Amino acid sequence: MADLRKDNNVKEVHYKLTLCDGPTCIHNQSKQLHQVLDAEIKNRGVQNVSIHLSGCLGMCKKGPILIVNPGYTMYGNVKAADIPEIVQSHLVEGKPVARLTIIEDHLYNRFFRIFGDVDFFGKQMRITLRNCGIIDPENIDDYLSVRGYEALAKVLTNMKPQDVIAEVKKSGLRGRGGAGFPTGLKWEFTAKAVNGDKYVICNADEGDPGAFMDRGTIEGDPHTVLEGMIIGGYAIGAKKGIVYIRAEYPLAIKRLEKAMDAARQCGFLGKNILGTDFSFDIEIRLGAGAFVCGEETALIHSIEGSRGMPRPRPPFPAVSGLFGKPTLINNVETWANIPVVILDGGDWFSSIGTETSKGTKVFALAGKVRNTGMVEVPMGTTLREIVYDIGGGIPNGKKLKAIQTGGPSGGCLPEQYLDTQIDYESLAKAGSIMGSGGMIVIDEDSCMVGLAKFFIEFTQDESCGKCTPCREGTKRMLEILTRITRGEGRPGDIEKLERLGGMIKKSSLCGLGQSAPNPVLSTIKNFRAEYEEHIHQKKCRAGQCAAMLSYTIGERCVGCGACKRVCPAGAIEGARKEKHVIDAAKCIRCGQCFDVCKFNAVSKA
Amino acid sequence: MVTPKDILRKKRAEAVNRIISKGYLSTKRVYVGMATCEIAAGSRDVMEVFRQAIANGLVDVYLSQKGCAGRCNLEPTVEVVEEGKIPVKYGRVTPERAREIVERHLKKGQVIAEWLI
Amino acid sequence: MAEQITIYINNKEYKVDPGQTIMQAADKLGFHIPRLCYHPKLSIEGACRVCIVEVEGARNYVASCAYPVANGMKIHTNSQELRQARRDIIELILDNHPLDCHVCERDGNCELQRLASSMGIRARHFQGERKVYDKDLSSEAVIRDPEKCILCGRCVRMCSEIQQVHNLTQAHRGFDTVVMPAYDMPMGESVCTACGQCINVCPTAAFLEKNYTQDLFQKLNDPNLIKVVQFAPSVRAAIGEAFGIEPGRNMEGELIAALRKLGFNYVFDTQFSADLTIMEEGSEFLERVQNNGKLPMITSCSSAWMKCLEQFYPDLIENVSTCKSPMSMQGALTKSYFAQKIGVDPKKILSVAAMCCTAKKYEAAREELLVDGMRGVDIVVTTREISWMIKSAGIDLLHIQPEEPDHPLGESSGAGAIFGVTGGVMEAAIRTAYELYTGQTLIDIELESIRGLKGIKEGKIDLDGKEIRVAVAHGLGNACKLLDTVRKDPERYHFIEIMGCPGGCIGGGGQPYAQANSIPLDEGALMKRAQALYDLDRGKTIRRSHDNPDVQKLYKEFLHSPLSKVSHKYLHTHYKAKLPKGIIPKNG
Amino acid sequence: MTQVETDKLNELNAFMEQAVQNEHSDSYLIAVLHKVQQLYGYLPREVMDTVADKMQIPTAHIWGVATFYHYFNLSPIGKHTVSVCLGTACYVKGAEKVLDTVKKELKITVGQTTEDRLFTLQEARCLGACGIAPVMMIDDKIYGELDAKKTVDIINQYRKAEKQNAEKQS
Repeated sequence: MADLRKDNNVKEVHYKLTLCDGPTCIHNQSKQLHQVLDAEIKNRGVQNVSIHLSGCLGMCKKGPILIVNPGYTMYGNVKAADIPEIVQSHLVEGKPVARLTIIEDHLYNRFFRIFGDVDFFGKQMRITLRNCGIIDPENIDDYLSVRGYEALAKVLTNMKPQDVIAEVKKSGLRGRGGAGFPTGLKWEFTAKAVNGDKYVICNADEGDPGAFMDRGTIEGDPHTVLEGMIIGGYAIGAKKGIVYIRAEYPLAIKRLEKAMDAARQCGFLGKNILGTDFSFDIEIRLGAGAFVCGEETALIHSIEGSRGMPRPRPPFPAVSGLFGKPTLINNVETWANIPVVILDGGDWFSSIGTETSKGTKVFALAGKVRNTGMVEVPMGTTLREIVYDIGGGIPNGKKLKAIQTGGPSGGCLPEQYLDTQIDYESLAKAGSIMGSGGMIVIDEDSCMVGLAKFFIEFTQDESCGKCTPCREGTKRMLEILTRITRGEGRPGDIEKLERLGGMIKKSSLCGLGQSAPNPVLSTIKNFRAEYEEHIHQKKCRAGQCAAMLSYTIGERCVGCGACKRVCPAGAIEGARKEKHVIDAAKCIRCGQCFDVCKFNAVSKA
Repeated sequence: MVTPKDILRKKRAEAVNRIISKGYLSTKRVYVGMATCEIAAGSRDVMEVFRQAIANGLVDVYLSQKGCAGRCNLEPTVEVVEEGKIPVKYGRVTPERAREIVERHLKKGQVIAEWLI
Repeated sequence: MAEQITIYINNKEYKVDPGQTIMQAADKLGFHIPRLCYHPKLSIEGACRVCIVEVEGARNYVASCAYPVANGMKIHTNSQELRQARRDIIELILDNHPLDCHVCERDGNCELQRLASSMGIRARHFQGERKVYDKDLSSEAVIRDPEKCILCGRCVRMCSEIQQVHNLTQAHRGFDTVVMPAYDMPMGESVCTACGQCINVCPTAAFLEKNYTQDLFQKLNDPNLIKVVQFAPSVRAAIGEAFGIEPGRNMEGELIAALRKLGFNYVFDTQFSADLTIMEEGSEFLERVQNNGKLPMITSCSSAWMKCLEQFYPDLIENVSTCKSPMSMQGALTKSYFAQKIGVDPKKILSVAAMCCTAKKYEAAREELLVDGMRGVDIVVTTREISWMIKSAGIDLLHIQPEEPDHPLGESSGAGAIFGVTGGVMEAAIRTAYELYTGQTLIDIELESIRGLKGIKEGKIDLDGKEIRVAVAHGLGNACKLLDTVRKDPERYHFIEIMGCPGGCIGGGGQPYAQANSIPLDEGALMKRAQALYDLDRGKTIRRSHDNPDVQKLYKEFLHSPLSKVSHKYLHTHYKAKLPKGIIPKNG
Repeated sequence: MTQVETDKLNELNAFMEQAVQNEHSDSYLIAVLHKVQQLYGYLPREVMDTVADKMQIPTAHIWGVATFYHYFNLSPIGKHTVSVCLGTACYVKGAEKVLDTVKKELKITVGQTTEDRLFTLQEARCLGACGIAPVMMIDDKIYGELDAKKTVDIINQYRKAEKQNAEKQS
């Protein structure tokens, strides 16, 4: 075993140690531990080891906690005296100290196979995604082996519906669909409503461009969503659940169907669940390509077989929802948290996160960042930690310009907000929103006016057309933004955008309209200068607005003719092996010459 | 009285047995990412390589699929967990790479370090 | 009644009843919050956002048409910021609306125009792309002009909720939303019953009747034609509103005089053939009762209802009376009996009908109603069209000397007058049928149980010991409900009256547009129109159709007796199932 | 009616018969339309009439629903569906250029079908392949890390395959 590294033909194993730096662990001398560990490693001359500090890992009773990766070996109740043994045996000889390791009983992180991928996973905490990428999502046995349906069994064995609701309330869990309404309260309202049948709905109509958390969750761990819904049905007294999912997610649908069949066979769904007199079944309903159906009243209309148009609230779905009956709607991520809340307890759950936002949040990290993907972090993690520590920073030596959260309903936060914590209130205060979890990193190559236009184009396209402000207003905003990006902006356009945006925000019927102007208003707020440059100087500093670009060929040109061949407008002249020239009048600014030139001779400005 | 918890305990024991009977206790376990994003990046073909290898006589290997762990830009991913050794995760696995992993890692026990995440 | 709650509007305290919306509460307190998509008879849409108000504590403005009052609620209806938002909303609607008010048919009658004016919109800030669509002129009766549509959805709700025809829908979405029939098929080929209620509730000119006024003006100038006009009972009860007077004044004499001034040679009254209808229909009913004919018998006067029958209830065609509508009877007689009387070739007669109805335009063109290959009525104009013609010709309707209709198709009984109100046909029929059956005169002729605006009304009459159960429905939605009962329980009624429009003909699709500050199809206004006709009935010495001397003369000279062969040729017809098939959803 | 057509109709009718037996059967309209599209590739008018009759839902309502949801095709589509992803991740990495290239190459805009009925162009909102953005999907296959040239090459592959197919058959 000592020669494990050689055996494995690994150049060098780089050990990454994570030391819990939560308040309780600090109280238990984790700081001192850090020093001892550091000293011991230096002492023994162990190479390729780095020590990281993490936020509270939620295992305070067994703190201080030390995790060694690769391998995710977890040591608990670590004392200074244990350090030399751990360093020698584990880091030098490659043999974990079995005596000191702990197997945690918490649902999350138990089978967390991060292996060597510590940079990416080190700061993450996986509750929603606890089984994603771990178990075979198409095999209920895998789910059962990771304590699947244990929360349901617990609820049915010794919890009354009101106990379940109390636990959810205690957890401080808030709706992960974007608005952040306290989940427990929503459950309580629906439980109290009396009007015959009740329904439980899982909103899986994830439609933000660039967001795929729900898809990932269902594809990776469909049973956890079902288990959450069954528990919800028990808590509010519903017999029927519906998963409303985008038709564009065929694999997720297939896995969900498979999971439902398996759950039915095992007696977790259907009549007399686990031998009790509680009966509950779930049905899948497909969306058909309408973003607005993520709004709960529109979603209800869509399930009812109508055009997915929202209606004014009140009455809220908790009182009058699907088919006019009390209806509990939560999104995929919210439901996936429920089994954890039940098994690990509301108290534990609420120990994670910030004062007002508890637990974790899943983000779809994308855009100009090295590591794109699905990440889950405790509330309170900063944007900087996500972008730089987890995301690995901006590739190609470019500078960060902004972070966009909340998709078409959210806002763009510039660099100075990098230390903003992820929680509902802080993000709102900074001028964006939590949203459902899209997080797009934007570098200096992106034009903020263009980005605002992109989002408005999206909402305009997805507007249901029911209410005037959204239907007509976003159209006018798009027209103004379009002319600005075409270099035809007029003085006063920014003010018009602000006026329309403000009105649409306050006057629209549903959340889609009310948040549609956010990307525009937040880019105006944070990047007003870029707008002004477009309008007054006809200049796009990111070089993205084609109409304002001019392409020229510089001295590096060797006359290879590649640009001439590719130019669709025939705008490039030049003899072979001589410097070529672009005729600005003919140029349609498609940028193909720029892309094709191997000598960086074409420049755009 | 039999409680729901009791029923579940029994079901779990059965589930674990079923997993084991499928060869979970093999020395090597291979997990191929099979979410939409992984499939888009080509994981179906990768899975097929491992399936073929087992069909063609590769023994003592337990093959399973998994959902997306979130490593989008490095997909498809393949994890190899080997009894008594440090488990590894390969990124951007192509069918060619998968064949190499079969030959070198699964058959000869050599970890291909440069493809690790 | 629950205890009153306290609300504050614009910082003043008020006590109001709970369980109502902000708009309802404000209306009673004298705050008229501007509105557009709201209509009291239709479901709450909350779409136009014109009626937004500020509620302290709410993150955004709320639609007062939908938001309930709560104790302690502080509401602002007129803050500066709110005014601007409301104005911007109207401006946005205008920016996607043709700028042709001065050549628009609804100029001066347009709710959008009124709103824009009262909001003080004097500049246009956000003009851009405007929707461009062709007008749909395919229907005989109803024109659809999507360019004028502001997507308030009233027509769609009217068509599905009140009329239950479900012909209109919003199709596509967002900026591209258009109101249209299924598959964007032409109105003329759709299940549209031509009732025209979409026109009544449209705030702009997105729905209009097919206008025949120019055609008519031209023909009125043709010296080779004998110009004959008839006018429906409820035209006289409503046309005054188009001239700015309160609903409820009977303008019969003035209208006759104005029609003559327009150039008509003969002015007849459709009430005459209403009496005639009673003779035929009453006899038909008695015959069915006596000879075990198909019952319940259902009236056939309403042209929208007839199209509804053919498409939605083809199984009940046998139940419907074979009588043509009064208008078509009158038309057929104009070109036969009357033509013979004055000794002219019927082809030289221009037969015009001024109707409260748009569907009558469709009816007049029906092949089933041709006699000897000739249309009974050549041109149908609505109350709106005729009032415009009167104005256009410079005739002062309000100060004109009233005149009497011409003979032989002008005299009418009070029974003919009440045809225009829901329940009226039934009431008139009973007055006559009772006497025909029992040989005795019915003393108490005003049947209260089938008067009023209740959707479905029921009554019982004792015919010599035989109990006759009758039912009355107005508005096609109510009709559908009633007919569904009939399908389930065919024995329940003997005689049924159905009118396609809410309130009967007085609420017809061709009646004057709602005046400023009033609501289309307002119940109060409908009741006043109804009262005008009831008063007309009461003021007549002849109140039973069979007592009408001109009718008696007609039978003597031409028809011989009700249901005779001649009657059948001119006054009766048959209907058959029609495509596209109409579907009424199970839940209504 | 050919056997294939009859089979399609039978399958659809069986699906609807099951749907109408459920409580709130109207609510299965979207599911039924999905079925129609699965069988016919789009929503033919006559089939929508059949649906209206069988489900007892007014045609106008069906039309309203069919036109509201972008997933439903109202006219026949081409042999291959090209969906260019316009999710944010793809947008930031140049999806617009990919879309423009496809438009230019196929000479159609979004929602249209080429004259030879070989391609229908659609936009997609995130295909879930953000890691290899920008991407497009042709039928079920995803192509990633696209630029103008690669995009054209891929389209040409399909054209070539079609040509070879045609030659083989003739």
